[in-house]
Amino acid sequence: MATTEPPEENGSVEQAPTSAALDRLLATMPDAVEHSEFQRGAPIVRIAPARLLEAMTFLRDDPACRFDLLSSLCGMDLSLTRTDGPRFDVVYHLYSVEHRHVLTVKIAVAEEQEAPSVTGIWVTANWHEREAYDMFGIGFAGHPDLRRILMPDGFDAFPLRKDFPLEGREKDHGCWRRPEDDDRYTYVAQAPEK
Amino acid sequence: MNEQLLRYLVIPMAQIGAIIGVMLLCVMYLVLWERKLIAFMQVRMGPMRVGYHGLLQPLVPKAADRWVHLIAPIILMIPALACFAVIPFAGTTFDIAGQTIQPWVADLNIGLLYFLAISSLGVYGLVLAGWSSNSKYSMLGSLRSAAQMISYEVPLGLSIVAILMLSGTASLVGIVEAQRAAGSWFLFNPIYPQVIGLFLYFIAAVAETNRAPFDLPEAETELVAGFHTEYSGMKFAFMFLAEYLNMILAALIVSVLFLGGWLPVTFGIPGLHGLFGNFLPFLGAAGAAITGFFWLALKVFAVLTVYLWLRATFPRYRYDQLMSLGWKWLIPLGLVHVMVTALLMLLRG
Amino acid sequence: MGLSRELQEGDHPAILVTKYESLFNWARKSSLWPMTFGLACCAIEMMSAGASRFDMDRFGAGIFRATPRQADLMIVSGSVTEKMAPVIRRLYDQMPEPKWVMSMGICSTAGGPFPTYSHVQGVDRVVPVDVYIPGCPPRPEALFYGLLMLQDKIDQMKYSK
Amino acid sequence: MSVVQRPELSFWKKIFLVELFQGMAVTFTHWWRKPTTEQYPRERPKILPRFRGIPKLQDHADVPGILCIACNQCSIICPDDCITVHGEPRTEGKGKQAKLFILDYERCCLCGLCEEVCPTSPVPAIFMSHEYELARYKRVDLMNDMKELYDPQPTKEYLK
Amino acid sequence: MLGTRELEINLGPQHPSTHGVLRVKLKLDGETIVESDPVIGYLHRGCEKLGENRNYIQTEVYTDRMDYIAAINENLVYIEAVERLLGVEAPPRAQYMRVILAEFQRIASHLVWLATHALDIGAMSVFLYCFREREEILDLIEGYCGARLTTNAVRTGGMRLDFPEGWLGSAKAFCDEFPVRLKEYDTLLKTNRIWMGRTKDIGVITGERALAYGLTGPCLRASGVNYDVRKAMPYEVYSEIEFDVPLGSVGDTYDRYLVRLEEMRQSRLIILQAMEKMPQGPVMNKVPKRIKPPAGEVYVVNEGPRGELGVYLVSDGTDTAARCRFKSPCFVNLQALPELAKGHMVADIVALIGTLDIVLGCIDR
Repeated sequence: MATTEPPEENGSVEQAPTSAALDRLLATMPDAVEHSEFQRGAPIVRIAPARLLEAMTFLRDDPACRFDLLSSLCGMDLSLTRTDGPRFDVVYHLYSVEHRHVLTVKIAVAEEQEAPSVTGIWVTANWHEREAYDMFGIGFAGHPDLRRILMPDGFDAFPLRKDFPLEGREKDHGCWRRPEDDDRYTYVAQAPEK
Repeated sequence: MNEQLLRYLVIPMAQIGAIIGVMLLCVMYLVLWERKLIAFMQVRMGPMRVGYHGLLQPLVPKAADRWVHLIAPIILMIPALACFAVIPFAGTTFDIAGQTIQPWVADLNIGLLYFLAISSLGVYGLVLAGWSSNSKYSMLGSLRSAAQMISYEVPLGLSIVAILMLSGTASLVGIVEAQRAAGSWFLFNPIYPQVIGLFLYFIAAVAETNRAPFDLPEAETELVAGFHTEYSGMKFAFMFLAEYLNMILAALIVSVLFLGGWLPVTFGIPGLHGLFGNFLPFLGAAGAAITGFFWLALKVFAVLTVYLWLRATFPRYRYDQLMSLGWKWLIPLGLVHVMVTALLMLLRG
Repeated sequence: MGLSRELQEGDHPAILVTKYESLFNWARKSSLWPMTFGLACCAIEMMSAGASRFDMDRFGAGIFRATPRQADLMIVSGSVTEKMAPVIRRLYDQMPEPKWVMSMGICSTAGGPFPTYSHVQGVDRVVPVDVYIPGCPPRPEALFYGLLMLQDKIDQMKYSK
Repeated sequence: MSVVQRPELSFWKKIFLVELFQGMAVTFTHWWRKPTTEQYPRERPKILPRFRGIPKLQDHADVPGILCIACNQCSIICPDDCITVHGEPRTEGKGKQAKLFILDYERCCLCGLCEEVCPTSPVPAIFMSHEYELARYKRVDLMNDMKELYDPQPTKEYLK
Repeated sequence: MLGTRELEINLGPQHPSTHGVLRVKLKLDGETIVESDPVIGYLHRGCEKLGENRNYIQTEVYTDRMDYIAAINENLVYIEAVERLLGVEAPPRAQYMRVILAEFQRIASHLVWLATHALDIGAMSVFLYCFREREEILDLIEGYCGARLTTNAVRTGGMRLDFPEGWLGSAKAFCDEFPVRLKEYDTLLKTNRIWMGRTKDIGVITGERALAYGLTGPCLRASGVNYDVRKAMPYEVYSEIEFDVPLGSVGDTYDRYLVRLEEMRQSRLIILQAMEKMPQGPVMNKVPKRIKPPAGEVYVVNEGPRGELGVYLVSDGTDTAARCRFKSPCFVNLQALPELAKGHMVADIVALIGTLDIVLGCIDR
């Protein structure tokens, strides 16, 4: 159900922010929107994962929205804060060159679930989704080429999850030195003795 | 017997030895000059710390490695050296200890053809090097190089045809003598100044020696180092030497064919015509030979400087652009040039 | 210059060997050919060091070779990641003997500000390093200082084979 | 907003290679220009006053004893965790002073945050010096304790 | 018996023209590129994970090292995100200072791009001339903040320090000298037939396709799409400064070259205007010593030299971000490489990698 919260007290904007695109989305497909709010003046909308592709196509093609640039797509691990709900969020930052407005779209994805891929709507989502998969292990249904992008192919964990240590595990750090590497040249610190 | 041994074995051997020695030294200092000159053009200093202003820099050898797949660099190196046999370094013979010394190893009457034939052999070295390295970069580099060298032989030959027509001989000594007889360098030939010929030859020679802006085979930013990507140590040194020897050779041929070889720089200017023919008159013929060598060296130096200057200035052609330049522009231009030369010779000569 | 210093100390017993060694060492140190091996931020400083203002060519180390087979100095300039480390090892193995390694910047020296899962905590886990240059990134002068130290080291090198 | 012009070569310029010769003229004029090279190590580079070299410790004449009060601010702010400070009661006056101060140059990224947070007056106890010549043959040599952080590093000077 | 086979070749990760540790898998038919697949991650250092483990002050240090050619722009966008989370603003003088420094950094970054791009195509002198000019800018940046590359110059709530004495004078002197140098580059490259032959009609991408690929910055504008964050969503004091956004018409490598050169000229004009308009006053506003923004999230974009730099910060009320996402323009721009390269020759791929102006630190983070 669509609910619009008032802007937060400590936001940097004085009057209530508005977003034509958000209003248009709420008017057209109110059942797809789970939640919407303004944070620091920027509209944020949470969409039901099942309706994501429909909503995104609408946002891109509707003349009042025309979000033709997917500025960023990223995953987010909420395992520490949202203990009862799905573990991940996928966050989409949209921008419209024509109308110069922005919109943040979010969907919630559980650990074993797959998010719908938006590569069919914006080509640029390809690598972003690969990165989200690489870093969080979020699967994307319908992605043409979902494999690791930043980490090596054989890596077996998802480093940006909150339970992965910053330093990595013991086995993540290899050693390539060979015994014959050492002392190949005798290095004399002082001038040669007479 | 002894006399013949001296004349046909010892003297040529000494000459060859001298040429190889001098040329290798030249290569070393050419590399230094390249680094220095380009540095100056790029407002920096270049090698400074080995000897006075870096003059000892080129003496520093590179470490040697095992001698496997050795043959390719040798095939590159030998033609480059062999071509020097026909180059006349000065005009007059002179005597040392009763023996008449010629300032060239051999004055073949087909000297120019010999040069063309031998220098094309080098391409086998490149292909072998690229193929034997078993690396894709090397392969691409050597294929490029082979195609490029074969394409540019044609304009090279065409620009030489005009010279052959003007001089009536294929002997390099004969060509310089013809310039002396004509009273000016072929570049400023009264019948038909060979400016286009020089231009053609120069471009083709730059391409033949794989120098910038035609240095595709070893285009560093694309193919790592081209056909010698997989070479190191002594073998790499051979390839490196061969490349620079070829540069010097091309500059020598330019000087001989177009710039009057050992003739003084002032040759052909009315009033200064006979000046500077011999700096060291007290040495007689030997003095004239040394003077001739000096002038030749000066011309070669100037031509090489232009080479390096090009390298410092221009971007690199792409492979297909290079080919289309060769086939679509230089070869037609060369043909027209030959015809115009023939026509003018017919009309004026 | 190592050579002249050796010549001044003329009363060395194994004079022939010493001269031979010092000549080779002098030759090697004066003509270090580094490999173009930019990894991260320090690579930009290394490029600056090769450019007009600092001009690494002055040290005879200006010819950056693109292929490891023609280089004898590897300047590991910048972050070495676990994904990159095997590549570095292979390139090092491809370099001809004698070869030297300089670790430029704290990222390659010890992992620097990145104590993370994907970062190698010191390139000496991968290849033997001759000179460490800290700094983030080191100024080109600091790189030259390291280069001079490496030249010193080569100067005093003895042949074990 | 404006659309950039795409120049085309005119016919005569094409034939006579005008732009190539212009380009060669540019490199030729540079040939005679004074090189901009700084001849390190013969010439020392001009170090700007705000240059952030390696961090060091200092004392001040107005403050008796060790200036550092072992407040640990620098080791907290340091993004690389390269500073370790242990304190002891001050020998003169009250408060604390540093007993042990270890700075690991092999991790220090010269960000300057430690100097910014240092609360001592009139000068910060830890400051970014103007030294940059700090290459070592061994990693161990890059760990510095308090004594080495005060004294100038025993670096070899190359002057020629 | 005889057959043709596609040649597979690996460009990099150690390759002189990949500007770092990029690897491109190429499938060649002769010298024509059939398929290309960039492999990245060789410089993945875990900056985003560090952003979630270090506090807001420390994370700025890491932003220096991501886009290491344009550190100030990267600093700026991060600090703006923190400021917006915190609800503070920099004083006017600091905002002008940020604009001046960011534009200097943009010029320096474009100079590095021009230098490496020209070197890839073989013009060696341009590389060294560009680096000479860049040294002058680096001297200015070093004179302000003390480091050449990793600046760490911007602070939450303003700038750390004011410009030192005489700084504005030398900045002015550089701006006066700069057009002459740009003219030299034009002589060497702009009308050079080899340069035109190597760049014209190479890697053409239409505006529509560029937007779908998410290209930003000069790569997008060369395709004729007018999107510059400085104009579209003005931050700092860009709304008070007059400047022009150059656009291309064809969208090839040559257009991207022209657009970037024109941007350098515009940046110079911005610097001159900002120096004129800059008011006196404090450079730092009062901010708490420990930065603990209230819970919430913010996505801030800036116009970096390579395109739209973005930072997505989620705060959970502590002094460490819950999510710190850096959106890098190079990452997105590089994605278009396979489309740009298709059907061109292998020599063009270096020109294309050059024209996208990638920084591997920014891509892999």
